[in-house]
Amino acid sequence: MPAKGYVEISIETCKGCNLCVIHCPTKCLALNTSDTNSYGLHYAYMVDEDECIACQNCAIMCPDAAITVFKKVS
Amino acid sequence: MPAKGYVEISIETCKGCNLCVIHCPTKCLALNTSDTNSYGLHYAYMVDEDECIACQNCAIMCPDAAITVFKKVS
Amino acid sequence: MAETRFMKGNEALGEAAIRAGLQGYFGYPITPQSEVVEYLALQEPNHNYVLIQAESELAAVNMVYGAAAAGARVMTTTSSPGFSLMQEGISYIACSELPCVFANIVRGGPGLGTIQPSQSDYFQATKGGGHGDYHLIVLGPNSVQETVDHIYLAFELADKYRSPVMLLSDGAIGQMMEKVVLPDPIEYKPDKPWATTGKTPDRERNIITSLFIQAEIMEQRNLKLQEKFKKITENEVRYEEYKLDDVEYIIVSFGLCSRISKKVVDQARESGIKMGLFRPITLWPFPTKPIEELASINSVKCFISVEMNAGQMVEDVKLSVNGKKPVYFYGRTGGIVPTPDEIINHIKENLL
Amino acid sequence: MAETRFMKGNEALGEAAIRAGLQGYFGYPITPQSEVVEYLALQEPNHNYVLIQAESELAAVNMVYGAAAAGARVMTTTSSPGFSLMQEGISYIACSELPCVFANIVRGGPGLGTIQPSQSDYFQATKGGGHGDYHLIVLGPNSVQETVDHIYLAFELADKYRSPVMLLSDGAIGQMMEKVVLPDPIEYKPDKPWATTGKTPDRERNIITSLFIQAEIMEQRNLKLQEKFKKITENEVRYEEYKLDDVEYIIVSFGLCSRISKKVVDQARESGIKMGLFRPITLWPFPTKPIEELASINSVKCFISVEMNAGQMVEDVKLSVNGKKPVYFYGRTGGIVPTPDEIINHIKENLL
Amino acid sequence: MLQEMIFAGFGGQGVLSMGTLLAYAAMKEGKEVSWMPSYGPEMRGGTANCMVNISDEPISSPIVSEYDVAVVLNQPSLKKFESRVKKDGILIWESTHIKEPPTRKDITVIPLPAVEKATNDLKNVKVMNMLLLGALVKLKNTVKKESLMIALKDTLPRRHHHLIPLNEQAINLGMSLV
Amino acid sequence: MLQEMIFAGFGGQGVLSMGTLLAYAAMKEGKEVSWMPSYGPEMRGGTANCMVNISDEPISSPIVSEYDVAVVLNQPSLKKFESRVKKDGILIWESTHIKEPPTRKDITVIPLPAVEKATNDLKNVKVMNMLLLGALVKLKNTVKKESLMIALKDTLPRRHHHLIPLNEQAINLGMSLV
Amino acid sequence: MKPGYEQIYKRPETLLPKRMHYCPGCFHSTIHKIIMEIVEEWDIQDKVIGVCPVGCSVFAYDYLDIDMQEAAHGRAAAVATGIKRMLPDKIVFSYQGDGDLAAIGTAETIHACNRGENFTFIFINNGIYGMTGGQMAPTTLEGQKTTTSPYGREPATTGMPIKMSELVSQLISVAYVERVSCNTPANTRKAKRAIEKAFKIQMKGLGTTFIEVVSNCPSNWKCTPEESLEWIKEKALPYFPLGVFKEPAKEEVE
Amino acid sequence: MKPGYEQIYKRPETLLPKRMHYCPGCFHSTIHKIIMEIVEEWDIQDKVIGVCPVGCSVFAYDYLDIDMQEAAHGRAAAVATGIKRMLPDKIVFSYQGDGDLAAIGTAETIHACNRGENFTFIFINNGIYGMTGGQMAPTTLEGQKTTTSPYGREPATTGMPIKMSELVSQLISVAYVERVSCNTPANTRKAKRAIEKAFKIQMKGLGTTFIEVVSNCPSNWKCTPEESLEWIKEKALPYFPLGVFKEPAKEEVE
Ligand SMILES: Cc1ncc(C[n+]2csc(CCOP(=O)(O)OP(=O)(O)O)c2C)c(N)n1
Ligand SMILES: Cc1ncc(C[n+]2csc(CCOP(=O)(O)OP(=O)(O)O)c2C)c(N)n1
Ligand code: SF4
Ligand code: SF4
Ligand code: SF4
Ligand code: SF4
Ligand code: SF4
Ligand code: SF4
Ligand SMILES: [Mg+2]
Ligand SMILES: [Mg+2]
Repeated sequence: MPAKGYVEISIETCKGCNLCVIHCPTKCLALNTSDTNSYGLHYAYMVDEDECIACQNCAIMCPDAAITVFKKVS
Repeated sequence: MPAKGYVEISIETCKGCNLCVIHCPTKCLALNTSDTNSYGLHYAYMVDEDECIACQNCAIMCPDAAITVFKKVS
Repeated sequence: MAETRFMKGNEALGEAAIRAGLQGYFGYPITPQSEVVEYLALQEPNHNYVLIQAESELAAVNMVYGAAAAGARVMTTTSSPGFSLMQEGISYIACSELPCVFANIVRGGPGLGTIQPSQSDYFQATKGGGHGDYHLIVLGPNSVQETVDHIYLAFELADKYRSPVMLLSDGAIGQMMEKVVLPDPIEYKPDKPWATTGKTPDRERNIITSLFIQAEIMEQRNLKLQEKFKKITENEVRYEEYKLDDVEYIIVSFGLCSRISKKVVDQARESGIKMGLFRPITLWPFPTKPIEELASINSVKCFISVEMNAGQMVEDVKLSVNGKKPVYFYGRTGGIVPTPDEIINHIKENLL
Repeated sequence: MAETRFMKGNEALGEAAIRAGLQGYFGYPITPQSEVVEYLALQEPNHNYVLIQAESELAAVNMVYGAAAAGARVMTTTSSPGFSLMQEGISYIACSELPCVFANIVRGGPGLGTIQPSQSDYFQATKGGGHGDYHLIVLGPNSVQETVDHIYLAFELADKYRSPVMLLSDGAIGQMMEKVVLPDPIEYKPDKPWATTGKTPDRERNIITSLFIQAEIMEQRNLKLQEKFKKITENEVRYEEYKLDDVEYIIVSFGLCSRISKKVVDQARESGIKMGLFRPITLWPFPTKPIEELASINSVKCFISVEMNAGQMVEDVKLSVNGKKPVYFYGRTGGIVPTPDEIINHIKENLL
Repeated sequence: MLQEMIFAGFGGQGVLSMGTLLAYAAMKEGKEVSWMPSYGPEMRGGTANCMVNISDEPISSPIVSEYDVAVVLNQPSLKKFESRVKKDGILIWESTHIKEPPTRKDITVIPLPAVEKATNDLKNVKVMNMLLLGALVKLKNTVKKESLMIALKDTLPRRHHHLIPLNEQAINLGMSLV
Repeated sequence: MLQEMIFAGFGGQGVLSMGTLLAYAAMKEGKEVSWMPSYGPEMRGGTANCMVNISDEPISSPIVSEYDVAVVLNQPSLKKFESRVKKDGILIWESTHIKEPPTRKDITVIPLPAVEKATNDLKNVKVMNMLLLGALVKLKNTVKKESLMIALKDTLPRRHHHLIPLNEQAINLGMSLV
Repeated sequence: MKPGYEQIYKRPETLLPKRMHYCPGCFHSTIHKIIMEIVEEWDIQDKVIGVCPVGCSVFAYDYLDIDMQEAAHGRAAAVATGIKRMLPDKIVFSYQGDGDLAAIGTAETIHACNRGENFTFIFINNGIYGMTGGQMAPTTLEGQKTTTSPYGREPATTGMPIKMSELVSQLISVAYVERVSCNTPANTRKAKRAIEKAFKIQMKGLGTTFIEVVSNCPSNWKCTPEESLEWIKEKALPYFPLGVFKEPAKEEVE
Repeated sequence: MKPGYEQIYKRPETLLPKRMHYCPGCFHSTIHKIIMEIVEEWDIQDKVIGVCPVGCSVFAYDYLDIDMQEAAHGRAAAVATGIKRMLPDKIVFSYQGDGDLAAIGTAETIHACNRGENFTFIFINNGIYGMTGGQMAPTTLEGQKTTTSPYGREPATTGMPIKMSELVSQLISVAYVERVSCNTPANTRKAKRAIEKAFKIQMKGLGTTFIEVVSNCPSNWKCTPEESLEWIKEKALPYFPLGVFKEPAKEEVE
């Protein structure tokens, strides 16, 4: 079953603050600890594409507006 | 019967504000409307020497500390 | 319409500002300036300006900063201690290049000092009392009439150069009544595309700032300012010459003091002394060149800067004369206005 | 005991003040000065001074005013915009003749500007940023070491003349680390019979004020101040001369800039140009006479004032030279520190 | 010709308006004028004064320390300004209230019981300042009486215009007394 | 001889302490030194740098715009400072993280995988700055290694003194790699 | 003195035998007198240091026979802070008008209070700028006419009168706040007791003490002193109620 | 966009596509974003004028695509007053840190509020001077370590943290005061609603609107963004409780 939603995170805008990660109710986000953006920061990405419920928590918490949220059209 | 008290008012210190006059419970003070001190002000004086009860109201109200109050030794 | 009245300097200042299209006044009472805000408070119902009695001069100058950025024709007035409190704000305004008008109705300092007239804020006004390299255009009226004329001029120059302009007046000019011809009111229509009036789709956002965190960019802003100052220096120097033909002794004097010096000149001329008066009207830009030229005239023996302070403008006179002739100073401080007699006696005893 | 350390200018300033007997410090954070208050906060438990992080520079300078009146050895430090906010208070302190020490760790202005080092507050410091006729004694350290030495000197001069004394330093000197020898701590015992410490039966009450409402009396206060300024001018001028024998080109430069100019001189000398450096150490009183004497030397061709501003001290150089020789200016603004190369190139291209 | 004058008394005695009227009248006659009040908290002390200069030429300083004419309405002002009247100048003083008369011999001293006259003859002590002004104008010919009347009309608020006749009477009375 | 150097990288990479150590060591050797950090809110951006000047003569300016040596620890710093290395100067760059290498040919360019080496060989990435410092000292002979050790002891807070051996190892390793 | 009588009230000697420059009936004089009565009665002339504001009371030091300093307009609280921190054993007070304390000096007032600076504010609230000739103060009443509110204070553009006692009572480190007046003998007695209490609390080091005096300005209110008392009673006190807004527990003070 | 999905949350376009200089996790960014969401959703770019303080958000104008002015430290309220009085039909806000609004700018804050200046304060209370590197602010918590309170804030000498929302609520002409935070998604939503409400009240001309955001400063608190949320919850909010302190009657707003 396709996920209810998904998010896009701008790698260069992300500062790796982790606030999205800790506020995702379905734990589908994580910081990429093995890579950095050009500012030397570990950016966030979707670790689990299937669990997103498009709740927007991550985007609302993202200080830097790095996250776009998409929701399945019902 | 000698009065319970009396007051002395420094003519040059007095500014004729009338605050002592209106607060004397026995109405024994007045401004001297026919004379002024060297600042051109009508100073206060005792109009009725017999009524003073040494309550100090006049002195307490006198902003300029122009009034000394004396009380009969009992 | 132009109109003749018998008015206090401070009230005339207020009236002139109204006629020159004042849209916002922000000030705080202080002797000997308070009549400006009082007059404006009284006239407020008949006009469209906004008047705020601010909680302090600090607030007032920053309200001016905001209102000027919003594109309005705005002013504040104060006297010496209050003007000191405005220095940070003035530095911001100068750097942000905002047109507005200040008047300092000077009283004798330093500190709380006295409320009598003085010229002891000349340095502060002309060299920059605030931090950083900047200048205000500084006008030095010497009468109620000139107060009025300078207010018009000040608003005009402020807009022309996007620069704060100030009147360096004093307590006597502010407090005294004289005859004054009030010019016609101006229908003021701001034309300030840079103002923060709300970003419309047809333009980029407007930003008013004095912050340029990178030194290289800050230097660019400074160079731009210096360029402007140069232009102002080239175009806006104003001064008055009085009996300078065949002159030997030149008094340099501004503001109230210049009126007294005029009398000194008259008296000196009567007793055969070839004296004349040079009066800077713009204190910044200072009339350096005209003085330099006077200094090059052979017959000229010396300059005497007469001021109501301990010797401030005399430095600008010296810088202009540049060693070509001796430059002397006579002054009174603390709010004392010198008399023509004492000046002429001083000159006779010491300099002739 | 004297002690050698590798320290930041701002921290060394704080340490020097402690060793010089600091009793009260009142300040407000601002880059590039904040390390002074931070250092003092860190050291506070080990010493007896009072430290208040004030709500503003305005409050800070007025706390200094109060604490100095109470007879204590007190200081405040800030950077340019903060120093502008202190101008009213400084004018009060100068007029009330209270000993205390200020330091302005200058950044590039005007306005909020930049936080990089600058010398653009020279006019404000030396001509009087506040209202009225007054002067501060102004010291211009050019290294971390001299920052320390000048703090000692400042407190001493402040007491000697009952006058505020200031250090006009800059962001680079404040931020950089250098080797510094810290002098021995002083056991400071104030001897200030005029201080407001509570009226004891053996003396009249002490009043600290700058208010003299009658012009005649205010003039007396001014004359007293001017008398003092004269004495200071006679006794306290300090400067450094570098390679001035047989000199033709004299750079005048203070503070950080003087170090760069020294290198310029060395390079010039290497290429056979007879250049030397004159460094004012007291910016007020300005070393007018020594410069005047240099200007009278035949071989001297010109002066070049090199500053980190748009041209301020150059006026004092001109006033000293008084037309005897040409005076040129080279400067960078907005926080840019000129390089020796650019200076020497400028001189070679324009002045030789 | 320059006339340098001072008007001094207690606050409330109308010294500032005397000066204003005179200066305004002179201005109407085409003269150069300046009017300079004492200002600031010294007024708290209860005294007030204004300096009025009238001339055919532009006025140099509005503040002068010696006067051709001094009109003093109370003792402190007399004390303060008597010595500042120029030699051969005129000192007009209100003699109902001032108890210690001036002593200088090198000036013309004019006592005028303006308070008494205003109270008794005009039934209004307030116009005693106009009496003194009348006297001054008579003595010095500074302005024409008509100009003073114009000045009264122009400077008095409308609601006080009914007092103009009384003021005129006072001026006349003052003129008649010297 | 004057050496003008810059150390630049992200905040937290230890660039300021590299500079401090070096300057302190030089001071202990009797040299004239200055150390000048970048300061203010630009640090918010996450980069930090310090300029260190070491000389036998008094230092003129602590702020210079061209360097004999640049030690850069990240890409932005490389971008910013590569062009400012003097002709024939030295550019040492951390090559584990920096992906786009320098391109200049008129300077000596020294890549050093300090992060990798520190992580793998010393099991502590934090001392990678000491590795770079070791390399620099080896290449330029700015100070003796012993002086660096004294500097470490004098400037490290006591509670970190147990790390001195590790730091020494790192310095040694750095020296051995160039 | 007449025989058979004793003196029971006299001008304190610490109030110098000089005519004060204040207008007739002005409470500035009253408060000066009260403070000096305390200084005399407590014999603390050597302990008390005062700070004058800029305002009509700028010359207070001419009359009070104690060490005093004249502060810049609005900065008396900062000046008092400087003094008190240097001389913690002294009793320091700042004496300030409403323009001084509640307009230009607001930041210094609030922050001295917030830090709990251990001195006493004596705040003379007469709803006007007395010294400069009667301009509107932050405490000018709604509709009140002043030279800068010639048509009456208009809350829509100038706000409502600020209640400083209520405001500073909010600040935790403030120990004691009372609003008093001198419009009646009883209130004047209370005013004196309030200042005494403030000094006591200050000596205990309990925090900032703040006494607001609802005062008058017959000259600029353009009324007689008598009428000024009416105004206080009818207009001022309903808006600025008297009373204690904050005080330490009794045990702490005694 | 993947097929079958719609975009439901995106960066507002009025927030310029630039990397903000704020540290990772700093709420300054969050509040910028929220304000620009409102500007975009309400389509009021031409109506809104902002005033930046001196503080970390001094560069706000680099990111917000509206007309803006940079005020002197502490004077944003005065600047906003100047703008709003000249352009009464615009929506004006000042954006200020705790050093700016509650220390150096106290007088301007209190008096703009007291006059009921009709603009919106957005007050970012992070209990520290962020920009200058972590000095104590008036709102620093008791015992909190900063570079100028290296042993923890000591109430005996520095007082207790000042509660600005509570304080300005006392002022009659202030229309709306709410304290919010961005430490959870729910609170962040509330923060946005509060600013919306403030703008609405401002447009109605009902008086001063004041939104305090309990914010963070991971860099100077020396913790991770995540830990900063903990600190807010455990330490800051108990002292600075969230909620509405004052608001107009509902009918007035709608
Ligand atoms: C910086 C500065 N601004 C303004 C003034 C002018 N000034 C002197 S006293 C005063 C206000 C006086 O009012 P208040 O504080 O209420 O005292 P009051 O005279 O009513 O007792 C003002 C505005 C000044 N001296 N300094
Ligand atoms: C007059 C003046 N004083 C001091 C400063 C230095 N300064 C810049 S920002 C700031 C405080 C910043 O703290 P805050 O207002 O809380 O904002 P934050 O950075 O925490 O968001 C200070 C003291 C200045 N720029 N101007
Ligand atoms: S929208 Fe909700 S579920 Fe999806 S990633 Fe964001 S927080 Fe997680
Ligand atoms: S909240 Fe935003 S900035 Fe922070 S890690 Fe997530 S995407 Fe990156
Ligand atoms: S003491 Fe009492 S009774 Fe006697 S005069 Fe005074 S007020 Fe009147
Ligand atoms: S209260 Fe004092 S000043 Fe007033 S009239 Fe009575 S004695 Fe005179
Ligand atoms: S002006 Fe007002 S406050 Fe000042 S002394 Fe007179 S009555 Fe008192
Ligand atoms: S220093 Fe603090 S307030 Fe400033 S951007 Fe960084 S986290 Fe935010
Ligand atoms: Mg008042
Ligand atoms: Mg903050």
